[in-house]
Amino acid sequence: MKLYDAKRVAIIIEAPMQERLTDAMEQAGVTGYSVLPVLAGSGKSGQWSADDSIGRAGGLVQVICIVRPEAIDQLIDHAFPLVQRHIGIITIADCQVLRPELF
Amino acid sequence: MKLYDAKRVAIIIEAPMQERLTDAMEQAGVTGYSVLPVLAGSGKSGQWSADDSIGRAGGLVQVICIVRPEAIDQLIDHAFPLVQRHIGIITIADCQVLRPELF
Amino acid sequence: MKLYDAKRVAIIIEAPMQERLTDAMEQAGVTGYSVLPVLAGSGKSGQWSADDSIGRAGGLVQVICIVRPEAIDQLIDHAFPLVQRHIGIITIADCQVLRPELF
Amino acid sequence: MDGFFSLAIDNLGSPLILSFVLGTVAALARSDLSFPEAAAKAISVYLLFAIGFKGGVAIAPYGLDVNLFSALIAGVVLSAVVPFLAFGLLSVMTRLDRTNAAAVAAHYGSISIVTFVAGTSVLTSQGMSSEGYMVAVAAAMEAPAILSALWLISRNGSSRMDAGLWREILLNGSIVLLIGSFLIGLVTGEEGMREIEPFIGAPFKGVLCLFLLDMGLIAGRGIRNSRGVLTPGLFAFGLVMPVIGASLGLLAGSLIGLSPGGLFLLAVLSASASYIAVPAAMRVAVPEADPGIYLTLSLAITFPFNLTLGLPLYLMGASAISGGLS
Amino acid sequence: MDGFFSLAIDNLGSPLILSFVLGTVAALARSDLSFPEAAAKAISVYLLFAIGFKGGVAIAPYGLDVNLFSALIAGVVLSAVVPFLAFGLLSVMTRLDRTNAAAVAAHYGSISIVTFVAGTSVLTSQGMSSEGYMVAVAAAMEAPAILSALWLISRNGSSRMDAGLWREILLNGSIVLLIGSFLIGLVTGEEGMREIEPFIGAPFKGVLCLFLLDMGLIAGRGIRNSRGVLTPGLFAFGLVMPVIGASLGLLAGSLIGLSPGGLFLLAVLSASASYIAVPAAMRVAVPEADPGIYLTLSLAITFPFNLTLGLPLYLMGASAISGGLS
Amino acid sequence: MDGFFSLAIDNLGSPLILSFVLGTVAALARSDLSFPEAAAKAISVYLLFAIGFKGGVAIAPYGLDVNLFSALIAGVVLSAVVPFLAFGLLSVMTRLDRTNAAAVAAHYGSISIVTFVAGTSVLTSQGMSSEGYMVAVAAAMEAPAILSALWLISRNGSSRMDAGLWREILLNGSIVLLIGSFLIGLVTGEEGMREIEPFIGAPFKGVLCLFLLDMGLIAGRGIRNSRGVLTPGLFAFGLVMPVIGASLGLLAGSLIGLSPGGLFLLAVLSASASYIAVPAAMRVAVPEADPGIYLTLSLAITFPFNLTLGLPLYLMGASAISGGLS
Ligand SMILES: Nc1ncnc2c1ncn2[C@@H]1O[C@H](COP(=O)(O)O)[C@@H](O)[C@H]1O
Ligand SMILES: Nc1ncnc2c1ncn2[C@@H]1O[C@H](COP(=O)(O)O)[C@@H](O)[C@H]1O
Ligand SMILES: Nc1ncnc2c1ncn2[C@@H]1O[C@H](COP(=O)(O)O)[C@@H](O)[C@H]1O
Ligand code: NA
Ligand code: NA
Ligand code: NA
Repeated sequence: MKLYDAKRVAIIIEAPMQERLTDAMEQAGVTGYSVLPVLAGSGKSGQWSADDSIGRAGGLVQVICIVRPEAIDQLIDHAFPLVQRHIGIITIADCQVLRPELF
Repeated sequence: MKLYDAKRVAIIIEAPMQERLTDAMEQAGVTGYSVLPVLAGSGKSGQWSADDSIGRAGGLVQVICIVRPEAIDQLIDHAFPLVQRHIGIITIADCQVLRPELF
Repeated sequence: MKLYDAKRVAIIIEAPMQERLTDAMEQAGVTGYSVLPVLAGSGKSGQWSADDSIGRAGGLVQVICIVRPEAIDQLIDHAFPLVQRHIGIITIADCQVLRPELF
Repeated sequence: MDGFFSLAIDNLGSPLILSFVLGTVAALARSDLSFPEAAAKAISVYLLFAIGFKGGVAIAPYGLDVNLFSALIAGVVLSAVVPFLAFGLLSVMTRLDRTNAAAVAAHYGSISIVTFVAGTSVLTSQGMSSEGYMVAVAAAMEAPAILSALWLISRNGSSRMDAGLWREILLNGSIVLLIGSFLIGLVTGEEGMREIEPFIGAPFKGVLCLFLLDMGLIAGRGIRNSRGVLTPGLFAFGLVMPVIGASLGLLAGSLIGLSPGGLFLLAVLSASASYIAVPAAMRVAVPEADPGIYLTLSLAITFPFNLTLGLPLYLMGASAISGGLS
Repeated sequence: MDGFFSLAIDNLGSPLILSFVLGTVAALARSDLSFPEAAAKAISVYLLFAIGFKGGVAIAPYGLDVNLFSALIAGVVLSAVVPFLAFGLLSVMTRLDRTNAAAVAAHYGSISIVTFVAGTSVLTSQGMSSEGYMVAVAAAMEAPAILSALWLISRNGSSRMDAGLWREILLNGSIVLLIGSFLIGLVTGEEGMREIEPFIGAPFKGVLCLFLLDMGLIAGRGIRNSRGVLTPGLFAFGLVMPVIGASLGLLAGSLIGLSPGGLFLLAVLSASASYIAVPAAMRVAVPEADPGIYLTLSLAITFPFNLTLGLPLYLMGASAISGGLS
Repeated sequence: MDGFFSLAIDNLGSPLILSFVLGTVAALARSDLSFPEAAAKAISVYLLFAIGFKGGVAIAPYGLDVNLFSALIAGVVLSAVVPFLAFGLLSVMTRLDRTNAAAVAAHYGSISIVTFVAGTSVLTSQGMSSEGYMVAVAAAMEAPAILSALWLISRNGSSRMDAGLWREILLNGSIVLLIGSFLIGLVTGEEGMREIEPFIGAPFKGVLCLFLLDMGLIAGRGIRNSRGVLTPGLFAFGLVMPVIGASLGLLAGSLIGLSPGGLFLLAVLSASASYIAVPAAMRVAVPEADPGIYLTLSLAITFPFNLTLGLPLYLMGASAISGGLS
């Protein structure tokens, strides 16, 4: 079956920023994304865990988004200003998809 | 340490389809997979969130499966007919593993 | 915007081993990682699901870690002895990041 | 109509409905108030267990009798027939295609157990009793509507059914829990009730408040996301269909001679629309139907309508019919 | 001081505080004892709903009167003013930069609802009553402090505010839930209370024990992770600031003529520091502030202090003032 | 044996056991009924807290005395010795290799707190009392078995132990919670009990029903997945071993002069097999052992056996011995 190239963008960000990020992504023309939970983590600002917090203020989420390769620049341009001041760990990886018409 | 090539297949699908998908994967000879929760998302059919639904009917899961490169065709052949009519976002990416005997 | 090469390491391991693994990763000089929940899975030792277990003994987690390419060997050297006897499915994939100073 | 207004005001002024309204308003105002999915799931297990158990205890002194079976048959028939009516109505009132119309129709044949629970709680407030086996009728009404809808889609519904789907529909968690706890109540009777009453009895209404708060949040978000989905025709259908369903329920119930309370509950079941079991089945069997349509109608239109205005209306109807019959 | 010691020992020997201590000790000893986040979230919805509802029921016979409004204004002023005091104190006692100091200050102007709930439970134990509308005051005190802190950071706080943030702050889940359930209690009154008392009344204290156990776990982990974050100056601030806040609360409360119980609760609110609403707002508006500092101070220092020693101290204060006034 | 049958029927007909059976049947029938993991975790915290607290309150009037210590020692010895017996039995009855046999053995030396809780509830139904400190004994029996098993594996078990594992085993969440709430109960006594009884007392049995429903689901899924794992020898071991354990418990208990109720509970503890603490420790220290074997045996065979037939059997035994002794 024929495979098509695409990009998988994963952004780890503070939970209270989730909606702002996905709004920005929609403005960048992204047609779809999924949000995954993050349980715990560690970084320059120390350790945290979902069980340590009341409310989601302390937590992170991971937003995942499959896009066509040519859409990546626009996505970054829209998302970057927003994540820059925040945790906002953006990774971009190559992947392949079966149904390019979905993206 | 020597690294071996492998493929990482990630399939986002409706929760009620999970068992059918993993059954199909097992028929395709896949030896292992893991299921990850998805909290929320957006796509052509609008937004959804796990907190918006009672029961899992509305939700999605992500099935992840590391396979040897040569197993990928068979996996797709078995999984595709099943996901085709559903949300079924399949991505395939290159990765490397340490213990090829596990897959 | 300029993108920098990095590696995305994902390790699936038994939940009771999580802290030992992240300790080992910190000793390997890793500056950050995130822990994601795993809901269910299947492998040589059969099927399992988070809903099937009381306590986390039966469950798995996925530890994700973005590192600079040159840090990968040290990370593996520290993490491998620990995961070797356990489930410890390690995958390494190429990715790109925007802010290399974070890693 | 005097009775209706006083009943409606009673109902609207109860902590249950006000909690639901609070949730709806919070969601419409885009507050970040939320209730964790796991807790809502746990509470729904609690509610089903409690309602099933109490039903069983209520008929424990009498045992299973023929009335139970006639009520079960009435329920199954209602569940199977209502989708055809709903489908017809949809083709008149809206422009849904065949598949979406059938998927929506399935939801209206099947039931919403929370609406049923709210109904029992209205009965209690009014000091009325009902047949304990109505919970078994509720369980029996979950599935038949799905088969009717699949038949409507392909005139050969079985082509969309695999063995797994049959099992999922018939052994659906809420069916199993309702029937199971009903049987436990039947077996352990008053003695069992005494042991667990402080958990499933006294706090029940308060727990239901929290659950309805969450349902309000979900309904409110549904309303917010309904722009572009809800045409006036669909909206009207979501209000008219439950009244038709309730009328059929009253008819069927009076044919088999239910008590006023039982009559009311059958009307409530028939009026209510599923948002758990049927959506899951549709996801599997009819993935091309748009969940945005059927979930919005069922959760954001019909559920709130039934909860607020429907319940007093159907109670009026049941009283009128029973009065007329007696 | 005799009164203080007996009150403090009463308080420290209650199951509530001992549950908190158990959690703290378990976390400090690095036990893997944990309480699921979803359950803690659900319990906090329960607590807010219960406390709001009871407040509403308590004033249902009297309705909303002018005293409510003077209390609301007192609360808003306290919330807005305390951050300036806290900011000044921090610049004297610590070396925090402007941004971090303002972020910390916001937390102390705002409130901790669990501390408030524990305060009401101390009142009940002492057989004292309080103004039912204090829950509305609690809700009103959540947000103003945030604006003060943003102003401190940029002298033009609005540059950090977008429309979304305004809505998030004002329609924050706990504000909406408190006010909403307060109104429900007000509308349904004693009759509503009777229906759901077995859920929100009798078991309340026990549920609070479990919640405080979890809070203890969180505080204990916070203390463990505070190495390197907590300077002696910060630590001292975390103990001094709540006492200052409480004093202001007592002052404001006696100016508007609250009852001894109400006086105590206003002191508790003013003494307590936020760890839900304000951290979330800071994450969005002041991401460069270090959550390690403000969460540690609020959760691991001030919350335990208030819970154990603060409550009896503030109650003493409130009684003394009321005695003096009467 | 007449006594046994009437006890067994009493037990099997209680809502607790029937809820467990419902869960098991639902899982075997592959219903999608499920109970969220977070809710089950929260309920287990509730159960441990309640049972520990009640134990503490029960002995508050007397304080800690020498009987507590002899009971603790009996418990520790049982926990440490039973694994050797289990290991011997496994090498006779099955073909498990040394590692897997030792891992299984560890589970049988340690305890299942839910079985213990169900035991206390049987006692209450029979109007019998027991030593309040039995919960402390339960906590003391969690860990020793693990050390015995590690010694069996390597004759030098310490090679598998790191500092972290020691801490994890000894400060395991359920140990800390049981002991902690036991101490809270001891300190606050009847007065504390009055405050939180409506939460941890009256609704306890109902909550336990829901928990056992979930345990039934888990056990049922375990049975379903046991094809290929469970040889007849293993299956037989899972039924015989608890009876042997209970006998040892009765022996030890009568040596130290426990009351009939205490005797019964010690037998229950000794008969029960761990499925939380020990599996977690095995995952870390003996990863090469197959969780499929030890979890299936413990959860899907021994737990249901103890719950349904074991409890009445051990109660018979305890009564017989006490009768004989008195
Ligand atoms: N290199 C990394 N890989 C994966 N997650 C990371 C990484 N660095 C940071 N994180 C996540 O981002 C959070 C905040 O990071 P920091 O701002 O560095 O404290 C951490 O607690 C982790 O959850
Ligand atoms: N490009 C994408 N990247 C990641 N997830 C997606 C994407 N498109 C859709 N999804 C997920 O799939 C769900 C259904 O998509 P759709 O069928 O397009 O409405 C969405 O709600 C998302 O959770
Ligand atoms: N190829 C794979 N891809 C993804 N996850 C896997 C794979 N193999 C095993 N796993 C996960 O690791 C767990 C244990 O695997 P095993 O040790 O093979 O039984 C499984 O239950 C899965 O959750
Ligand atoms: Na219906
Ligand atoms: Na304050
Ligand atoms: Na044992």
